[in-house]
Amino acid sequence: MSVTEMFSHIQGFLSADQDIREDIRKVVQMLEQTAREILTVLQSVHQPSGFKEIPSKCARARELFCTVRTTIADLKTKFPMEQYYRFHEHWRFVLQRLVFLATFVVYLETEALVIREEVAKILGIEVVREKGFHLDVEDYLAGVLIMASELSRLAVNSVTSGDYTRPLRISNFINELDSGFRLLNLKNDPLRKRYDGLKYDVKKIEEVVYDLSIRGLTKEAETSGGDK
Amino acid sequence: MSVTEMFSHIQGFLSADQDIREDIRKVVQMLEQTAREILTVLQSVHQPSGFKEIPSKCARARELFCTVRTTIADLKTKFPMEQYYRFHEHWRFVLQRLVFLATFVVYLETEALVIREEVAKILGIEVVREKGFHLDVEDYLAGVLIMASELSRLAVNSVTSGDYTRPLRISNFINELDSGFRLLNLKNDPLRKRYDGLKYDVKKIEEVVYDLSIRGLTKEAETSGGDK
Amino acid sequence: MSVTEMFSHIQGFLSADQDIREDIRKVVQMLEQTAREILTVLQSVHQPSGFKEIPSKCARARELFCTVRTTIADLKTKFPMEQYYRFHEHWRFVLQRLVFLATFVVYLETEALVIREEVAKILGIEVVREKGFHLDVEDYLAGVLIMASELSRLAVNSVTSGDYTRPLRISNFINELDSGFRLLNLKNDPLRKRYDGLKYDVKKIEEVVYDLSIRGLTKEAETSGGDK
Amino acid sequence: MSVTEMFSHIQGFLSADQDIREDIRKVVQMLEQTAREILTVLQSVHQPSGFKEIPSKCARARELFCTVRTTIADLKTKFPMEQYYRFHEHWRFVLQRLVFLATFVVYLETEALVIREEVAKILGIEVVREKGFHLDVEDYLAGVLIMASELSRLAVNSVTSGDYTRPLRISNFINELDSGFRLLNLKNDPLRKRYDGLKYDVKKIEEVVYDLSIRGLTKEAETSGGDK
Amino acid sequence: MSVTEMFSHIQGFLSADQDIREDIRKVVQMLEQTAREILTVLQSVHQPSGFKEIPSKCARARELFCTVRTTIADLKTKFPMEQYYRFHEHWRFVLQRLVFLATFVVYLETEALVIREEVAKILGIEVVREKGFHLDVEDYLAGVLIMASELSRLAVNSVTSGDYTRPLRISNFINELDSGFRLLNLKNDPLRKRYDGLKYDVKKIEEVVYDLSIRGLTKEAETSGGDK
Amino acid sequence: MSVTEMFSHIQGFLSADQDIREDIRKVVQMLEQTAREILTVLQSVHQPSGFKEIPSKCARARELFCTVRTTIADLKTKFPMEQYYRFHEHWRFVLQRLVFLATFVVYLETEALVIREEVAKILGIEVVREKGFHLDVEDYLAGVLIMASELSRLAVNSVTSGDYTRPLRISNFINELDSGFRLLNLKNDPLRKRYDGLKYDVKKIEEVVYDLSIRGLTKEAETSGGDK
Amino acid sequence: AQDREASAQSSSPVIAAFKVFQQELDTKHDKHERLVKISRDVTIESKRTIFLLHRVTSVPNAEDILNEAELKLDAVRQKIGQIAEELRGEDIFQFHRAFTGGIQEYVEAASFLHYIRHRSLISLEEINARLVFMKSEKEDSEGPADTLQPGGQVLTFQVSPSDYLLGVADLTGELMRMCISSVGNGDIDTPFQLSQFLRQIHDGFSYIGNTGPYEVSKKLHVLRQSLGKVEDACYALRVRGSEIPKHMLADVFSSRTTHMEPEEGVV
Amino acid sequence: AQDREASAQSSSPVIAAFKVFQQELDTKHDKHERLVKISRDVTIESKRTIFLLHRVTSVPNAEDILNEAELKLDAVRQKIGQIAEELRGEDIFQFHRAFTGGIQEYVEAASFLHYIRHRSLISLEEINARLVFMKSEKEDSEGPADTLQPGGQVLTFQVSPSDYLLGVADLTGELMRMCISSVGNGDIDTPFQLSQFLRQIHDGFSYIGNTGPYEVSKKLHVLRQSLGKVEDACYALRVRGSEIPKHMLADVFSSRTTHMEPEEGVV
Ligand SMILES: [Mn+2]
Ligand SMILES: [Mn+2]
Repeated sequence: MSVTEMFSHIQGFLSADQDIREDIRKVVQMLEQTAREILTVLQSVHQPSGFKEIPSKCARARELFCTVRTTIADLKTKFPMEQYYRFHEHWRFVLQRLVFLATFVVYLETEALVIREEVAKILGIEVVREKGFHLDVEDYLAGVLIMASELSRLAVNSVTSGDYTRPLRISNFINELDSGFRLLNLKNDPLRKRYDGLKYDVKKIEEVVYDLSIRGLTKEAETSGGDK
Repeated sequence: MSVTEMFSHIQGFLSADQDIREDIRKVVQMLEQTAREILTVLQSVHQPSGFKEIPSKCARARELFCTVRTTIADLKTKFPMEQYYRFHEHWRFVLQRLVFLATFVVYLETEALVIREEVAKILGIEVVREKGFHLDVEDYLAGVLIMASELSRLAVNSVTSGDYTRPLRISNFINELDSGFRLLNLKNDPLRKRYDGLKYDVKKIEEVVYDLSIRGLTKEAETSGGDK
Repeated sequence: MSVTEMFSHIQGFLSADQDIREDIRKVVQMLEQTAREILTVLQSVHQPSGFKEIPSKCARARELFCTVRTTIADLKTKFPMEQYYRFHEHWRFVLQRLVFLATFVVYLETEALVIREEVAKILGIEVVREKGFHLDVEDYLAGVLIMASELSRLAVNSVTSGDYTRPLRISNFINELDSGFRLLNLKNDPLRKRYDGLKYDVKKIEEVVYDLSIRGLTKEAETSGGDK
Repeated sequence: MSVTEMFSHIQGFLSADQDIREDIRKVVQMLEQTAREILTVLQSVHQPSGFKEIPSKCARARELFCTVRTTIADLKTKFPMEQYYRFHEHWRFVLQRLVFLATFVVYLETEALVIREEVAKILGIEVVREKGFHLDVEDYLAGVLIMASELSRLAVNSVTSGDYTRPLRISNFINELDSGFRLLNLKNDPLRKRYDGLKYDVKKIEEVVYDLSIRGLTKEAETSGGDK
Repeated sequence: MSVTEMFSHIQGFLSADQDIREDIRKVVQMLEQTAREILTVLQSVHQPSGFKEIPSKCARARELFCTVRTTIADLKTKFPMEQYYRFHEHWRFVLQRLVFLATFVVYLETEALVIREEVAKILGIEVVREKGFHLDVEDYLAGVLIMASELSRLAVNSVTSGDYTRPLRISNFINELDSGFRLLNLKNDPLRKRYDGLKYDVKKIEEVVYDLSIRGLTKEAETSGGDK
Repeated sequence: MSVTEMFSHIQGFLSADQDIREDIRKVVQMLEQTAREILTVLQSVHQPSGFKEIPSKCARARELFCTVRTTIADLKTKFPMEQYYRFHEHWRFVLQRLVFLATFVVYLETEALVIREEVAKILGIEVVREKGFHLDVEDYLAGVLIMASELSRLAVNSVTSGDYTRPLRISNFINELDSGFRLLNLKNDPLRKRYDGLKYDVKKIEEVVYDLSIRGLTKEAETSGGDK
Repeated sequence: AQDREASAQSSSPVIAAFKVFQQELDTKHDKHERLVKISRDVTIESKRTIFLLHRVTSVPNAEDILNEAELKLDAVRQKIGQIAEELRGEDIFQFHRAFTGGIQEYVEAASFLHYIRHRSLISLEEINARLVFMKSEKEDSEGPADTLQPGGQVLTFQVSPSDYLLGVADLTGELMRMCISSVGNGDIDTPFQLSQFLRQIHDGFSYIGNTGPYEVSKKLHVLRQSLGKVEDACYALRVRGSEIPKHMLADVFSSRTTHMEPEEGVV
Repeated sequence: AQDREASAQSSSPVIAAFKVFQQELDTKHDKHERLVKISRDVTIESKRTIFLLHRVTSVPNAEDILNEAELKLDAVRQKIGQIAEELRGEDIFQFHRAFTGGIQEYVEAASFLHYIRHRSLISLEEINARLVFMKSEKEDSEGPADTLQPGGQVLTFQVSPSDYLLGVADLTGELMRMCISSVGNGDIDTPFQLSQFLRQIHDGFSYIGNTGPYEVSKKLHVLRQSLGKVEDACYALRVRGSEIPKHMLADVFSSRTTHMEPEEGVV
């Protein structure tokens, strides 16, 4: 085989790789579009009028997750599954956003942390790497941290909307999350950085609870009977 | 044609180009000067005493926009219009500043988002590219985002000045803007980056509204008869 | 017009722009591919055996320039011509490479500097800006400078291949080029930088001629009857 | 004159120049040392206990400025005065720090902006270039901007120390400064960049005032009788 | 004096400074133009036919130096002379080029190193700093080093032109220069770097002389009677 | 111990360190001065007339090495010996130059490679680290490589001076050196880079020998009896 | 021809000398590699200790965590002992670049633990006092070290002032994180304590200024940011606390804890 | 309060889930660290092999050196076997960053040896063919690999096309060094051969252009410089050779060798 032939041969590999990446990029763009739509649906919970509509908004989001599953199913066909990490960078960002949206929907529905298995199911993917397109621990955790930040905003806006019990529940939830994260030996830089942000969310929510406490608004909430 | 002749010929092209750029630079400097003056006029709204003077300040800014129109009219004469994008970099920065100032004036006057057509009219330029010196979509959006950031500052200073209703109105306005931007599929790097900043403005304003809510200052505002 | 309508409207503009850029990028990639093929064809002149094949290689390159013209013709259809400079960055790099290849082919064929008009014809584009997709002066000059650097390599390899007259002809040609460039008052940074490299090419070729002179090889060439 | 003589002669010039620079460097190091000591003295105003001690700390800083004047007097002897700009780079940095420290001391004493003439007097130097070692406008402005940033920190720490009136006074002062700077047509890059930072200081202090306002702490301060 | 007054006052200083710099830049551009013309005149000595024309080319260059003197005389009027080093950066580059051209002309005429006093006279400036616009030692040395590099090129091209004695004379001259520079204790970074380049020029010229020696071409030159 | 005390304590360490470095720098400057003088003495061997003077020049250099030894003895007193590598950077450069000069002197005297022990003795330092100020292997090798490059220049200039046997002896010497270096596993970047340069020296000298061979000048030398 | 090379290699003093150089260079390089690897381990384990220590703000049994951290650091010290072993008889600055990263991270971890225990800055001397290692006899025992254990030998490692400073500079980042967590956990004393302590360190570093090593000046900017965050946190506590009388403040925070307890079983 | 935390830790599903995450993350991190260390070893030993191979131009017994290099590379391949072992069942791209440096250096060394032996470019397939390892049984033998050795298990390592390209790009630097040495040793064929070969690789890389990975484009500049140096060397050989008839050229160079021999004993 001459040098020229060898380079043509290698060029074959490279072109194939580029084609795959091009295909992946297109599907990922569709995922991003859907993710943005889900976000727009869920953003309305921050509006004063938004709290009553939580169930309907969550239902709407759940519908959009069908589209997500279809698109991801399409994505899976674009590359050999054992090379997941070869192309990981392409969908890592949107996958974390989708984890955030999924965990946020479930939180709004049940006020509990949805486990990785459940998120994977919502996205139509696996948990165990060997089984196929899967949800990485890091990506799951990153998505959870984005949600934590969204919850700190929700705590603030709950008060604006006159719901004084929700911040306390959020506070407990976030504290538990924080304890969980403290167990981890994070070395991975971007996740570590995101986790550092969690402290600010904890702090922000704590401040909201404090503001309610000193005004006796937490007790008021208790006595007036929680809406949940 | 000898090589020497050819290069002499080429030198003609290069000189012409450099002369045009020199001319443009001078006019752009004048635009920057006027923009700075308008900004100084409008900055006073952040002062405690500034709210009553909004109408007069806006009127003064409107006058200065006459100068802007004259200067831009001058700018248009400096280069062939179909080469707008050849020299775009020279005025892009100041144009975005001027859009910010125009949208800010109109917001102060009407508390509404001024459309691109209207901004173009204030600046004495076109919207449709084919018609001449025009206002690019990206530049319009960039200016709007600068205004959003100024509004978050205004929300803060409104409270300091004892105006407790304005932050709520700003909050609604900014939320609407945010939804609008979420419709856009931004690729363009600098604009995308600016838009990412909008999130912080939204959050900041929500926190101001929260602070008013938890202290019952929003109701106070309502009962004391809203000025709007 | 509501904010939402306005932003939907704007999204139309942005999408159109992004589509154009996507289209341009694809065509530019094809141009790059062809340019690389032409380069591979012409690189063979540096091989010992390559000199005899110059005519056939040039002919082959000329054929590939047909493809270039077709592709550029396609490129022209992708955007409104008056927005040439809006999208200039996308094809500037490959256009300079193509200019280099065209000037190199013509040099190999005729040992003369091909003027801008002729290069434009080879590429199937205009010289006068107003007439459509054109060849910018700066891009033409940049391409010429890339060729100068290739010629200094050719002078070296000519000697290795036993051709002792070519370096002298190259030396004269390059000196003429250098004088031409000295007529220009270059401001433009990247072009200026490239031009500074020309000095080294001039020096390098002078040293080749020196090596031949001191060994009496230039005379030998003369007496043995120049091939030109 | 032989080449050797000529170069020996030149070595004389170069040695003289190097000796001057060496001398300057040594004196500048001493200035930096004193500047750091003044800074350490003044930093204590950020401590909770520091406010009562402002007068004594300022007095101590004033003493150290005697050392500064002596050292600068020494510096002046190290080079011919008309070559100020030849060696400017050596002391520019420390001079700006000293301006900052001087303006900060005076601000702590009188809560007013000290003019260039006065700063020059504190440092024992001139204002008018022709008169000798002087304080350049740019260096004065740079020092003032460093102080602005220190004041934003002071506003925050004042509140922590329970002083609720100081931030309002700082806010007014900083706003005045900002208006002043807006009058300037800054070209000079490093100064321009520093000035862009002022915006953040303004915003930061406004938020402190906001926090106090919304809690009615500004009024409290007023009624309890300001200490000023 | 109010803050506003103070800043208006300062703006005066800043504007004056910017105007001066603008004026200087324009004159410096003219100097660069003339320098480029002188260079073009002198470059012809590298051409085979160029040696006989040295006297006439030098005469032509001398004429152009009249223009240089006039332009520098103009430059001197643009700023107060004691601020030479404040604006030094603006003309440093072109001044070094001019020194190179002056020393090269004199070398071509006399084959000797022209001293700083003489260069200063050719440029119509001073040597002693106190007397006005002067020629800095560093700038003089930088110009001399540029010439050394030009001489190494000249040595090469002399051989090509069949002049076998010139390289020897150049070699002696360059060796003397090198010894001279070794007397200097260079600290100054850019000059030091340039000086490091001299080593390569020395070596290059030695190799030319070697090439002549080993072929017995130096003796030939001697016996055939030096042209000098 | 308070934090302040602790930092004062550490500052003590740092000041001491800086003082040491300052002292070292001064002595190193003296070493550099002497090294430059030795170089000037030895440079004369490249001159046509220089060969006969080799013995006297070497003697003169040897005298100057006395100064070197005295200065290094002084250097040793400036820091605790077991911290050699703490300050190594300060003298590394000059030490390598001195090794070069020492090996060059000995080469000129004996045409042999002087071993590290001997160089150390000439410089008045140790070979074994534990014994005190010593000569690092890397520094020794770096110095040797500088000499190799000087020898390639000497080979060229020998021919110019009509000495046709010296290049052959240099060639053998350099080849042996090269074989030695090939035994080393160099990882250390700067030394590796220098060693790569040796190949060019080998090549250069080989070319000289070649030039002599094809002209039968090596035999001539043999028969005419070497001058050594 | 083969014997030519062979003989050349054996007979030539140049070749003989270079064979010695080869050994010397390889030995040095190998040692450098080993030190780099140990240093990486020191870094990783120190980082894990720091992570563990951050849990101290959220759990009631702080002492358990401190003990666990102490154990982890003992293991790190064993690694540093290996470094000291490698450096025995060497000029430590010759290999400084190989292990400085690990040592800085150890200083960060050790000083963090020390701060949590004692609310003070560990001194360089205290750091170094823990880096004394016993070495059971091997080869020749060089000189009569005052041995506590017969046949043993004392080996020390000295952290350089620069490495100490760089470790302490990084510590400030961890202190900032701790401050923010404390606020989140309703601890109102720690933030004020931390802000005082951080300010002292900050003032210390600005006192040193640019007279220290270059890397220190580079870290000053991050230090200043950390201080800013801590000052902002204290400010926020004060501003919010201003809304009610001081004596009620503690109650509010402690009530939070009690308020939470019943729910915990549910989750 | 202590039991509160304790109970929370044990009962909470969140905490339980995070304990699983902790293990997963630590495992991954530890594996990454181990791979980094092996990769460093691969790099060092490959570099040493390259250094050894450069001696081939100066000694007569080239075959000895080639064999020694082959042995060294066998050791390197054992290390790569350890990498393969670590990657068994993993997605290798997950840890690619950890070992890419070592693999590139191995490709450089192996292709250098191959060029010296065969004067041709080793292919990616040939590289990979040598990276097949036998593993004596341990744990469960996953699937019936077609074993040559009963109870053994086949393990392969696949160099990626990018790593191959990057290694070959670096090879060009070594080829340039070899060319310059050859000239210095009076070898007139090797430089011309090398220049042809390097030109082919250069043309190959320019054919690939910017369609390859980013790092390749970055190395193109150095490659071009190396080619320039080799072309200059060939030019110099030709120019000098031009002064005498071609058939005499070889004599001149070979005479050099004979000329040297007598002196060698003396030195
Ligand atoms: Mn840390
Ligand atoms: Mn390599």
